[in-house]
Amino acid sequence: MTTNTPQAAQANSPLVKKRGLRELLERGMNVLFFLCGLVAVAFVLFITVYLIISGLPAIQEIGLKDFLFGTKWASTAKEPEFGILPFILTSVYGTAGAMFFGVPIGFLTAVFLAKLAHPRVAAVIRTAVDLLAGIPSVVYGLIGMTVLVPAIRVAFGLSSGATLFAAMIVLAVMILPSIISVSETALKAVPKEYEEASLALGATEIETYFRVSVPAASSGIAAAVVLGIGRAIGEAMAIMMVAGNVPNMPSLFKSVRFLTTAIASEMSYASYGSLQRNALFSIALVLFLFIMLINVLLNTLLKRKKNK
Amino acid sequence: GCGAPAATQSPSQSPAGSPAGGSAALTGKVVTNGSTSMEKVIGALIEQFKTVQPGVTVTYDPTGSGTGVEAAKNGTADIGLASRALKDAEKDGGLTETVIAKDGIAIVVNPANGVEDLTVEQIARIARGEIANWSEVGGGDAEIAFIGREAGSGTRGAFEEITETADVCVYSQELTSTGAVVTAVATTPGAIGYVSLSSVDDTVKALKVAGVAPSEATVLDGTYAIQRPFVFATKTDEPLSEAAQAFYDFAMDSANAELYAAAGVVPAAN
Amino acid sequence: MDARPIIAARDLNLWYGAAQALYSVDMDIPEKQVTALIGPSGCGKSTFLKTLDRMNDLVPGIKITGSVQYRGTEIYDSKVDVTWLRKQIGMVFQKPNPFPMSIYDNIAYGPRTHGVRSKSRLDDVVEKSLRGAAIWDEVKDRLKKSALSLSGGQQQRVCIARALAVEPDILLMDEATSALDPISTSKIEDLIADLKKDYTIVIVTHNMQQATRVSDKCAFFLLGRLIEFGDTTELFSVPRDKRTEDYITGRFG
Amino acid sequence: MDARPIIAARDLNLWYGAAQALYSVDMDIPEKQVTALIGPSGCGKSTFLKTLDRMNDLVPGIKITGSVQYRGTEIYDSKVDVTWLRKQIGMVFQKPNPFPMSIYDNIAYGPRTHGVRSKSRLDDVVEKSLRGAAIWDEVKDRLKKSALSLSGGQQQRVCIARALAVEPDILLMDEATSALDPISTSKIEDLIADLKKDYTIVIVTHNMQQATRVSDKCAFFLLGRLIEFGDTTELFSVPRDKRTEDYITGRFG
Amino acid sequence: MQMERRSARRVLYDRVLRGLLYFSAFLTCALLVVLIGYIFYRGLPNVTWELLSTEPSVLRDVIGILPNIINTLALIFGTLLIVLPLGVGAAIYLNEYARSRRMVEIIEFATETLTGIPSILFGLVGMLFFCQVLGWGSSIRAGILTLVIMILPTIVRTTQESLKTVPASYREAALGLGSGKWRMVRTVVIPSSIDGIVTGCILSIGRIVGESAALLFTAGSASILVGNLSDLLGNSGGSLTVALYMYSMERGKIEVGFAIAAILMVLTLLINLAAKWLGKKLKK
Ligand SMILES: Nc1ncnc2c1ncn2[C@@H]1O[C@H](COP(=O)(O)OP(=O)(O)OP(=O)(O)O)[C@@H](O)[C@H]1O
Ligand SMILES: Nc1ncnc2c1ncn2[C@@H]1O[C@H](COP(=O)(O)OP(=O)(O)OP(=O)(O)O)[C@@H](O)[C@H]1O
Ligand SMILES: [Mg+2]
Ligand SMILES: [Mg+2]
Ligand SMILES: O=P([O-])([O-])[O-]
Repeated sequence: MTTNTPQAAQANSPLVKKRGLRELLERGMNVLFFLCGLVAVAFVLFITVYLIISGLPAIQEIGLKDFLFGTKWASTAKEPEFGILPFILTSVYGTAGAMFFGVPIGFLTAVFLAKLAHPRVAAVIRTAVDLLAGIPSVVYGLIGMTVLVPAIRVAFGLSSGATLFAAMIVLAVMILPSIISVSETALKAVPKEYEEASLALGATEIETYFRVSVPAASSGIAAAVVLGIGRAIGEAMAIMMVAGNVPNMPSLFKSVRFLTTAIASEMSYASYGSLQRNALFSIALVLFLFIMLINVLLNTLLKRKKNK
Repeated sequence: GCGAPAATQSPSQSPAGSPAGGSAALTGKVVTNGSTSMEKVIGALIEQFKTVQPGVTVTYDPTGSGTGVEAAKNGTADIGLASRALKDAEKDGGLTETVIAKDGIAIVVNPANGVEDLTVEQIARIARGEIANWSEVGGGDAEIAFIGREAGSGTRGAFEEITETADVCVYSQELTSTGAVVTAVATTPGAIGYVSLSSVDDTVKALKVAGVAPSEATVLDGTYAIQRPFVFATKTDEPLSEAAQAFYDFAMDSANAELYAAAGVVPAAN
Repeated sequence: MDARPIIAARDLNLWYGAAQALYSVDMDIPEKQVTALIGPSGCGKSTFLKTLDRMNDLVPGIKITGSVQYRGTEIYDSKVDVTWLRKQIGMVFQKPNPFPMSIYDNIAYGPRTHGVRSKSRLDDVVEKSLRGAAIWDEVKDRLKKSALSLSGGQQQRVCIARALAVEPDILLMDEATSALDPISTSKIEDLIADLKKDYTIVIVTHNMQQATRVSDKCAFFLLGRLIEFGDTTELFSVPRDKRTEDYITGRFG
Repeated sequence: MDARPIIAARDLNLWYGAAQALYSVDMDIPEKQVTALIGPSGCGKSTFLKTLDRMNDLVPGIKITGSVQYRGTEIYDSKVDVTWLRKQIGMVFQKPNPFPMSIYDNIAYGPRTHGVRSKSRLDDVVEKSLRGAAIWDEVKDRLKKSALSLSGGQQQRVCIARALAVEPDILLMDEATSALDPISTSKIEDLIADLKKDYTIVIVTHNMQQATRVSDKCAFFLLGRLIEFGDTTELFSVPRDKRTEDYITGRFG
Repeated sequence: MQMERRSARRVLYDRVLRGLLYFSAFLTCALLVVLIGYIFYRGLPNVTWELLSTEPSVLRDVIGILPNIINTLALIFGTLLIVLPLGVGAAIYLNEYARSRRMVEIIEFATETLTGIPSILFGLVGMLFFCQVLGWGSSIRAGILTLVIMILPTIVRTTQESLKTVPASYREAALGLGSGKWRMVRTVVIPSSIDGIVTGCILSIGRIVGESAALLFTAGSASILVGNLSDLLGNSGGSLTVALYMYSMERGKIEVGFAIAAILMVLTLLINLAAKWLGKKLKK
């Protein structure tokens, strides 16, 4: 704000500031809140910097190529090998599998809730979905371990049911709530006019929902899927309880280890300063980069939706 | 044993002959940290110690042997707990090991399994994946699922060393804890796994090894082949705090042997 | 009046929940003419229009009694396939509502829905409909562009083209020009005059001038009742009902 | 005109970002009189009003040049304490906006802000202000009730009382009656007539009748410019400017 | 005249998709019902007063989760105590004070990023920094600080949302009376958005109760009763969820695991109901 009146000092005017204390308080609170705001930024920087600092040494020592594309992880062998390709692929496959099962069901449930369901039925299901989202991940792990894993062993005649497949199912269930609620929000935001137009052309309700409403909500639904991917790739404890944890190259009915579980399962045992431990930090760094990538994707999707 | 040295002397000499807890009431805090296999032993020790030294709080954090040793080294724990002998590098790094007990590593199978007895060689071949079906060792026709612990586990280290299968084991699952192995074996008919003897319960069946059933006595006299030490790791050139020393002495006191027995392991002190 | 009405409503009553919105409406809509519905806001024009292609079916708690016949068939008969009815009776809405797709896909939506798959037939239909809606020249070079990129008036004509593409018999338009600028409005009025050669058209309008300009027949609604219905010129020059007169001379509404 | 204006604006220009909203406004507001600001929507009345107590400070990207003096002090001087200024110059808004607290707390809010803590003094201020705003009798039995439970007209008088409670010198009212029913409006007009004994009052109004009824001076704004300013009776009977005449006779706006 | 019928193909399309919609919704619900039913079926019989009210003992061979309940409470209170002022403060900055659009964008980007980071990474960084660099070892205070980082975005977001619903006219009125900004925020803005802040707290409690990976590495997993607050904060202590993991994985006590799971389900249910109820109140 500018003022172009170079007034003489109005020392005696009652308007001239005299409440130093109050002014100070105002300034102080402003700074205080600003600092609160900065804290979030500081946290992100802190985590990023920390992960990079602790993740880089092992990568340097092992070599980026051997680290990322090595197919064997034997961290405590006499001649240790630190290839994390199995973990990367497992995370990718596991997430893809979770999407394969979770997205159709989540998406269809969302369409049902947003369009077809009686409001009261929808409210009940929505409560159920929220509850599903609130269940701690170890509870999913517990049930996976005691029910799903034996069931898979029997159903597929395996020697052990702790497999990539089991992890996919658990992840699929865990991402279901986010997919449902984000897609439902997107579907509900579709203007009613689109649907009216379609119905007036002689399309049935179902045709209208799938040919008009869903395409119109597509970026929101895509955001739901990306969010699900983020969730799935970051989950650790639940899949640690069902995936068997062997650092195999992934295969549907083999025991596998994810990026997250690789960190979680060896961290306690790796001795300090050892290459093994540092390599675990490097895995964390890789995971972090994955997540950042997904976040950027998610943000662009959500922004695009807003701009529409 | 697996070449573990006998119990070394406590780094700072305790007053000769004074029974643990017999001295004046202490106050303070003792932090222990490490092996998950030692949970029962340490739990028992801590509980009993509380009754003789109520002023001292002893905490135990089951983070795994590696972390425990590290915690002792950098001082975040008074006593590090390892279910394996310390490595030379660790000793050179300023740590002293004290074996407090010996633990058998039980080879466990599903109770439904007809096999009762395996030789070390058979176990090793199963671990290496050379034997893949129970019928090859006298059981029914079922695929073998070999379930073990994750890299870095004291239990795994000892098992692979004794069976000479280091780096060549073909696992069907690598679980992060003793309990998980027990559960997996209990719920998988074709499974075989190894766990601390102290953790064996009636949901699984412990096999004889070369005709010897695992028990306190067979571990003690060495006839049960697969066993490893439970170790306290302490700083070599820094004395323990008074409270920690009291706990240390208490753990080493042969008068407390029955605590170890209750936890299913063999005290080193006798 | 004409020999045979294409739509005949008899003793039509309609309730939204407990509130009655139409009271015993009788109306014969003649074929290939433009019928205008006028009346003050909330009098039930839109409601009546929607009963003609059963768009009201979607409203929860609605109740309808009486009869509406389309070419002699009772449309509220449970045997009637609504999608078929709506194909016969197209609708254009107040706010232009093209789908968020390309212009081409907008027009092709209806034919595709009704089973047309062949690319060449779709191409034909799209061109014919856009020409019919007098917008072909303006959009022919950007059929693959999003329909949302067009101006309001263009969007509305695309919506009309979209309605034409399913080859309806009747076209209902609910204040189809009220959201548009005067130039777009006059284009659409011209279009209506043109379309009535092939289609029966029913429009709702707030604009008395528009009603006189484009319609052959005119119906005046008040508080859910059909007050007067007849030739537009007659209704505006010698209204039979006092209320009609008051309304068209701007004394209320 | 009166001897000494309580507020004097000189060559006041104001920009919202790039758009200029006030152009070189000069105005002297006389003490203990009612000054009305009139003009078509968007002409800058509210903007001008807000410059008087620096409520515009909150708008991002605003730029102000020129001078506004309150009792001889330049209010845009950086040394001026805005909170003190706003205590001197109270403001009542178009929509009644009592805080979601009790009536008592609403009135006591200002005094408390300015350091009054004593219960008995607060009680006095509350009663005095509510009496001043001619609403004491209606609310005296439910001072602890939420102010939101009152009717719109009552809420607006509570807002006026709240403004009075800090003992301002000037009262600014931006269309303070436009959200109210006629009865509430006339109550507040009476109140204004009453208040001008003790306060200088500036009102913005769309209602020409109201301006003639309550104001002594009247200012006509158009497109950000002050077109005419003078005695209300004069301005309405013999407007000097053609545009003023057009506006007050309802020829535009 | 003849009314045509829809083609068989369209009828099929309609039926199949409609069927899929109902099936999916049914599956989602069935999943929940079966999950909850199974947990209660296996867990509730094992929830005993003894379990809830004792400390575990190897010598007496009993298992109790009282320490874990206390640890969970300590984690909840400790975290909220720190994160509430921070988060509410940040939201107030974003909504009331921030003048630079750029700064707002940066902070919002940061909170969004924090939302997306998996908890195991929080656990890792928390362990590295609080437990090792600061030398606290596994301790509840390390867990609390890690949770603070994790929960911050939740509080910021919910608070911001409810600040946005506070009418601008309240702010104008307060400022018009000569109130300073801070006084306006304190007396008018915060009280009007208290519902949102409380909702944020409830959501956070849900998150804390359900967290495992981040806590396992930072707060540890011990289950002992301690005498005073500083021991409580300074010692390793497992929350209920961590205890669930430890009992079912480390110790193979599946029954205890299910008992805790049943307790957690009840808690989750209550938390959800509370959040819903408040959410409704907020809308009014
Ligand atoms: N979906 C609905 N549910 C309940 N009442 C409705 C609904 N749609 C319309 N109404 C009511 O029915 C009456 C007639 O409404 P209608 O929309 O048909 O009026 P209209 O003549 O088209 O008015 P306008 O000129 O404003 O479009 C009105 O009182 C309206 O409030
Ligand atoms: N915060 C703002 N940011 C940008 N432009 C604004 C802002 N407030 C007002 N304007 C613009 O400044 C001009 C004057 O607005 P102002 O509100 O002062 O008009 P007014 O005379 O009070 O109108 P009304 O009678 O409708 O209240 C208008 O063109 C308006 O769009
Ligand atoms: Mg209408
Ligand atoms: Mg205004
Ligand atoms: O947990 P461990 O005892 O096997 O290290």
